[in-house]
Amino acid sequence: ETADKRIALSNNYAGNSWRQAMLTSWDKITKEAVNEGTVAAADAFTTAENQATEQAAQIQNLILQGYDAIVVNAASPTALNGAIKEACDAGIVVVSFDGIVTEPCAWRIAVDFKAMGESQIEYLAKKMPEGGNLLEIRGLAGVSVDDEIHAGIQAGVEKNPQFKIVGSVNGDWAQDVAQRAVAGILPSLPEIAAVVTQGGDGYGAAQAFAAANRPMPTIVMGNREDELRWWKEQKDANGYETMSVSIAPGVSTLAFWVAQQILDGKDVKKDLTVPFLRIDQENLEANLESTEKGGVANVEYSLEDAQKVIGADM
Amino acid sequence: MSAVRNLGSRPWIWSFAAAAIVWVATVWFTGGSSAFGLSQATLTFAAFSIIVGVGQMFVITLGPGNIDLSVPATMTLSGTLALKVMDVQDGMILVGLLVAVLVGVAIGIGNYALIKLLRIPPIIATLSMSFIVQSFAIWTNRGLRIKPPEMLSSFATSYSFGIPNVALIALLISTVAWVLLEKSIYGRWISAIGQSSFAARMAGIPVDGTRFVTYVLCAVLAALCGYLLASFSGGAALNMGAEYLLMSIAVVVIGGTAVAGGNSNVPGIWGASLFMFLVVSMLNTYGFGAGVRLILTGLIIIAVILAAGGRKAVR
Amino acid sequence: MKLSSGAIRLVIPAASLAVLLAAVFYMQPRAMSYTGLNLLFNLAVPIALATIAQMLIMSVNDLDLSMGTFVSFTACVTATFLQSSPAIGILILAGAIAAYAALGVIIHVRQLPSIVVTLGMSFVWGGLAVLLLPSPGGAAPGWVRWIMTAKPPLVPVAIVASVIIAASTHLLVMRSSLGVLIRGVGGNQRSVERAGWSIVWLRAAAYAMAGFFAVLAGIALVGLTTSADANIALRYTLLSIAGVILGGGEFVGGRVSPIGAVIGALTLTLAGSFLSFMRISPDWQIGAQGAILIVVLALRLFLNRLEKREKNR
Amino acid sequence: MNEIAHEQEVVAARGVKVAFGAVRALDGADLVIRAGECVGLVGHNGAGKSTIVNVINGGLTPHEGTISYGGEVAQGITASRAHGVRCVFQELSLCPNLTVAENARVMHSDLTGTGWRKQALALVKQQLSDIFPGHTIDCESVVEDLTIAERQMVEIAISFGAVADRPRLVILDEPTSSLDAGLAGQLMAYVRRFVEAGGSVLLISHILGEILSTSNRIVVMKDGKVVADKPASQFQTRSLVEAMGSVVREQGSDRTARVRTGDAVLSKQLNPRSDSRLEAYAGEIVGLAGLGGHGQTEALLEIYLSANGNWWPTREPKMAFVAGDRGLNGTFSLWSILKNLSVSSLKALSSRSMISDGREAEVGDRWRKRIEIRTPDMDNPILSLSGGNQQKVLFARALVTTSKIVLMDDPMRGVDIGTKQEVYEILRSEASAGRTFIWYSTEMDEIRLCDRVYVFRDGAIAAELVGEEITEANVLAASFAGGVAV
Ligand SMILES: Nc1ncnc2c1ncn2[C@@H]1O[C@H](COP(=O)(O)OP(=O)(O)OP(=O)(O)O)[C@@H](O)[C@H]1O
Ligand SMILES: Nc1ncnc2c1ncn2[C@@H]1O[C@H](COP(=O)(O)OP(=O)(O)OP(=O)(O)O)[C@@H](O)[C@H]1O
Ligand SMILES: O[C@@H]1[C@@H](O)[C@H](O)OC[C@H]1O
Ligand SMILES: [Mg+2]
Ligand SMILES: [Mg+2]
Repeated sequence: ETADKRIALSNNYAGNSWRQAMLTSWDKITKEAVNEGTVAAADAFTTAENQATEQAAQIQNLILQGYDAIVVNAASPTALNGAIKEACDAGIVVVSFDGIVTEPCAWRIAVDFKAMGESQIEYLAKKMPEGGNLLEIRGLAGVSVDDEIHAGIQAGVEKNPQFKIVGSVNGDWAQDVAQRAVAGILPSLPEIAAVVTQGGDGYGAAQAFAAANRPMPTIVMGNREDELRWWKEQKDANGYETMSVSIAPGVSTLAFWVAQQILDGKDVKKDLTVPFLRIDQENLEANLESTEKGGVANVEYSLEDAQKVIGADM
Repeated sequence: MSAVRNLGSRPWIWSFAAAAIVWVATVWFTGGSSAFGLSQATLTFAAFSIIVGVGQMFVITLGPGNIDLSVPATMTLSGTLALKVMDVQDGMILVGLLVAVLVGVAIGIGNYALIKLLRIPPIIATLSMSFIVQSFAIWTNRGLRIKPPEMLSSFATSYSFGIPNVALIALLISTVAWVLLEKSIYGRWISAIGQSSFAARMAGIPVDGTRFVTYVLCAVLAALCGYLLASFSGGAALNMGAEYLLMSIAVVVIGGTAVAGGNSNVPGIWGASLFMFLVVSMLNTYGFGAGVRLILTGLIIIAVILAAGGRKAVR
Repeated sequence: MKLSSGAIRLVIPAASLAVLLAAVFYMQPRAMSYTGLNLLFNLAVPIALATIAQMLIMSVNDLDLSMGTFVSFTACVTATFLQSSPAIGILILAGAIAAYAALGVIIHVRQLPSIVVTLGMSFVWGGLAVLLLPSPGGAAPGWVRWIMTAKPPLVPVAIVASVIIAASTHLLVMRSSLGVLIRGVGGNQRSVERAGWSIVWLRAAAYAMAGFFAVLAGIALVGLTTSADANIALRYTLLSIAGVILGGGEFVGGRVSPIGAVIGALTLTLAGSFLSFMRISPDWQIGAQGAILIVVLALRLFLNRLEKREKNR
Repeated sequence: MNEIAHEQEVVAARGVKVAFGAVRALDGADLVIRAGECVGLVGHNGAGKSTIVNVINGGLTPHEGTISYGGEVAQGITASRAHGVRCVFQELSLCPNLTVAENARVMHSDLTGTGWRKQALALVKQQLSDIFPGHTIDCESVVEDLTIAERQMVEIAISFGAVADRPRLVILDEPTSSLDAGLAGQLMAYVRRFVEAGGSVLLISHILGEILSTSNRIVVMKDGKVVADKPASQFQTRSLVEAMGSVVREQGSDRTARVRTGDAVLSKQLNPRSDSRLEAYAGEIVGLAGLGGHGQTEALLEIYLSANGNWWPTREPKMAFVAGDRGLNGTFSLWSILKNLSVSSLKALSSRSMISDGREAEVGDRWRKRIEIRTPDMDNPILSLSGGNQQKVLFARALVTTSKIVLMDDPMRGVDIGTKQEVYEILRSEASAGRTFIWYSTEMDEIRLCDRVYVFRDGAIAAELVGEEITEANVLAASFAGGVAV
């Protein structure tokens, strides 16, 4: 029984559409849960700057405020460990997702980012067996998600030596930054067969290619609505083919239910994996339909969905 | 005598020289084939740094301690609000522009009110302001990317006579800024205030009024840049201004405007903006990682300031 | 009784800290405990150290815009070299302090604006940090972790550390000869020069001491977080400036107060907690940080008025 | 010079020349101070007194001439301090942010060891009660909390104080300018005791009474040279004033008594405590006289700032200001001569807020000829001009405007005789055309050019002199508080 339990969301960043979608999903699902009396409260807290120190302080405040569980999207997989440990010591359930933490006392809802990177190359290998030149757009330097996706892409390229990464830039998971960086390196690149990305950067890359009047390569997308819509337009116009992959922002709601289940006394494994959300040529239209204008393709979890994930992993 | 005069205008030469060197180094890597494409891309993206840089330059010219850290948040809010108001309709383009300008005016007024009425140092006043503006941007649209009107976005991304339209706008703004600085009374006034605000006051210059107008001008240019950038990149993002905080300051400083105030330099901002884009492209082209890129950027800033020298002691 | 201006300068920071603390206790009574106080304040310890470093730079009328990246860099060194091969780690950190002293010399000799030089250095330190830790990681040396998680009797370590920092830097900056001379440079450089002292040497000393405290900040931070990343302390630049101002320091004139600076750092940390206790809607949480910065700094205006009135009596 | 004289010499400056740009601050001055004497140094404002102090103190290297301490030629602050020279500067030189004891630490490098604070405190306390018995200064307070007089007392006490070596020579540059008569008397008594005990003092003051009563020997400086050096007993107040005063040239004749017309163009109560008003009528040249630093500059600033808004540009500025302190509030050092000249009248030189290059250049040319700015090109940097010529530009800046009132803050510092005559000529013609000038000057010659003069003392108007009443004697008499009967 968790009717008197209070759950907090500690979030380190709210500055892009993915994060806003994540907060919206949280808000929507937890409000229902509170109204139905499943839990007593589910408050969201976001730090002003994307900083581990600020988030650590925030978590310590949440401990003081007596929350029973804290759901964390962490600024750093390791730098919050001190604060997370304090929370565990105070008897608080800590569930991390997306930006997960390494502290053993916490639960982790992880996306296999490495596999996500590798899947891009696998898709490309099937689509263009003869291989070709790749441009890699990376995320924010110094952050672990960037490192993992990159590692996956590298592993994929090693397995498929017909592909060669001829250029790499940091797009910071933002369309405009990616556009700027790609436009700068593009003139000095040879013919590009495909662009591998991390999400939030595909549309910017497409614009840079269009502006430079270069043949449009296969750009792997990252589930943002503008990316999907651009893909749809190209598909209708000239049969453009690609795939899109990213973590669904609604994973915050899964984390919420996991926390609730743990509080409810359920035995839950410390490491859960959620599948990333992949969109292909066939289900593009369906996904575009269900994606909010300007938002991100999303999957929200109900209690039953969550129980399935927990069960499947047992 | 003319040698003495040239001394004052020399610093900006270096930013152009540096930009040229980096351009050659990048083009050379590809055996010359990238010359045209690289130049076009450089002009396009330098344009945005130029627009915010010009605004920041006006503020920095006001003398030590004057700086506007609210540039990124202003860009974000104006882009977000303008695209929301326009709502993809071509007919609303001018209304959107007006909204952007009003956002700039409001933030400029807010900044100077904090500086003047509450005596908060500009560096902290504008930072606090930027937090509030950022929250406002989140509250208005929750980060949803609204597309710009078709006409506006195709204007922002296309070329006239082979030159990117945004670069032409930057040129227009720089020309106006240059005329303001070199030919107008206002330009004389900010330069005088930057050299000594007390002497300016004693020469009959309305110091507060001039400073106020300058902070508003800087915010309006940032807002305009946000409007253009959002139209150019297919929508406003909550973090779209982030890059332009240090960028706006760096292009001013590297461009040869005196940090001690009083001496500003429009051409230098062009040189420095071209250079800042090219240096990243070059390091990307040569395959350097983020760490080396940062270190080189820092060393270059220090090298330029060392070469340009401090303000020489005057008799 | 007539209060000295130094005392008045401490009254408002101390009072605002007290008010804020009372409000927090009222909203959350369980903060009023050993663990509660430690949770509220332990992350203020590295901020206090960084604020002291910034204060030393400001005491000679300069400003350091690289404080945040420098602390990040030293945190990365602490989590890597200092942990795995202490000798090399100490060498690197000593080199970083020497680099600070050299900056002081260059800024003085070439008459450069400290703002631009340190802006450039912020890129350099940031780049070095990214090279050192391309992705988050490393580990706190055992002894650092031990110090930062110690459980002294009666008073939590966060309070003990704050008091030690305040007391020792008070001795260093307000009581020692060197501290007097450094503040003298900020107050009236010409008369210090006329009395036969070398200003270059004094500025170098101030910068070196700032570097030393910034290094301590990095080490303390890693002790709390257990690991580091290249962006870990970026916000310390502005926090440290705000902390000095909040603690009654001024941008020019050598008017600084180490005790005030520590109180300022504690206040800023507490202000953040205060906001999260207030349950502001997520949309406005960022804006509220700006608002509280404005409110607290606007107190300065009030403080100055009060001080002037006190003087004109 | 014989051996014995050398032994007795504490400091000797011989044939010293110092120039600041075009200003010859010291022009071959000799000054010898021997053990056990108090030398009084007097001279008009700008005579070079403070400059020779700086030379003796080691802070300034003379371009020509030698400095010796105890017969040994040496240079620099360290050398002079090593020979026991201490200095109380004209402008206060304590660190305002430090406490009294901490300032003593800065001044005395031999105050070392862990107990320095106690030692410093004892030292200052002891010295303060020696010099100013009955004082109430709290030595643990910060200097900025003290009154001006208290700061002056502290600085004096610190300079006379000794840790290891007693000071051999203490230089006091206008030490009583902010002390009341009682404190000044205590200080003078102490100086006599100090000298009797074998120390030396160099005393600079505009208060001739204390110079005559305290010093053994009086040195008079004028225009960077020593013009008299005699035992104090050979001077009377009147002869001293005569020795100081500059040559009275035939003039004053061309000053025609002006007829006041209409209402005052300016009427301002300067000090809330006194009801005397400063008034000026169209076409008048009003002088502000008195000793330097007695509130004349402040009065001008107050008049100017209260008339000129800080937010809105004024179409027709009522007043223009000519700065005296060029570096602080006059020239814009990054600009050309032309821009410096035109900055106050840009409105008139522009159409639709755009400055017309042609009109600006034309005005520049006109004024270059009219006041003979010696430059080949008005576009040269202002700093390429000599000081005198820079000052002419500042003059022209005010005269170019259409302002009816021109405020002048002792603007002739460092201006040579020829130029001065030219400027006086322009002033007269502008005044007869109806402009009003309010002119603070430290030079008697200039004061005599005025139609009416307000003499300032302690920040307030002490006397108003009209027409023939404007004489050096009357001005001096009004300048010295309770002072010298002339
Ligand atoms: N640093 C400087 N730069 C330029 N000119 C200077 C400087 N210092 C002094 N002068 C000029 O040198 C001359 C002598 O100045 P000094 O200060 O020695 O006069 P003084 O006799 O002490 O006058 P007062 O009685 O007003 O103190 C003056 O004309 C002054 O303007
Ligand atoms: N820094 C400089 N750069 C270029 N030219 C200079 C510089 N300083 C002085 N000059 C030139 O040298 C000339 C002589 O300078 P100086 O200062 O001796 O003038 P001056 O004849 O004494 O003038 P005044 O009598 O008006 O003071 C000046 O007219 C000026 O044109
Ligand atoms: O947290 C990340 C989000 O901020 C980014 O935009 O997309 C990938 C996510 O993992
Ligand atoms: Mg001359
Ligand atoms: Mg003097």
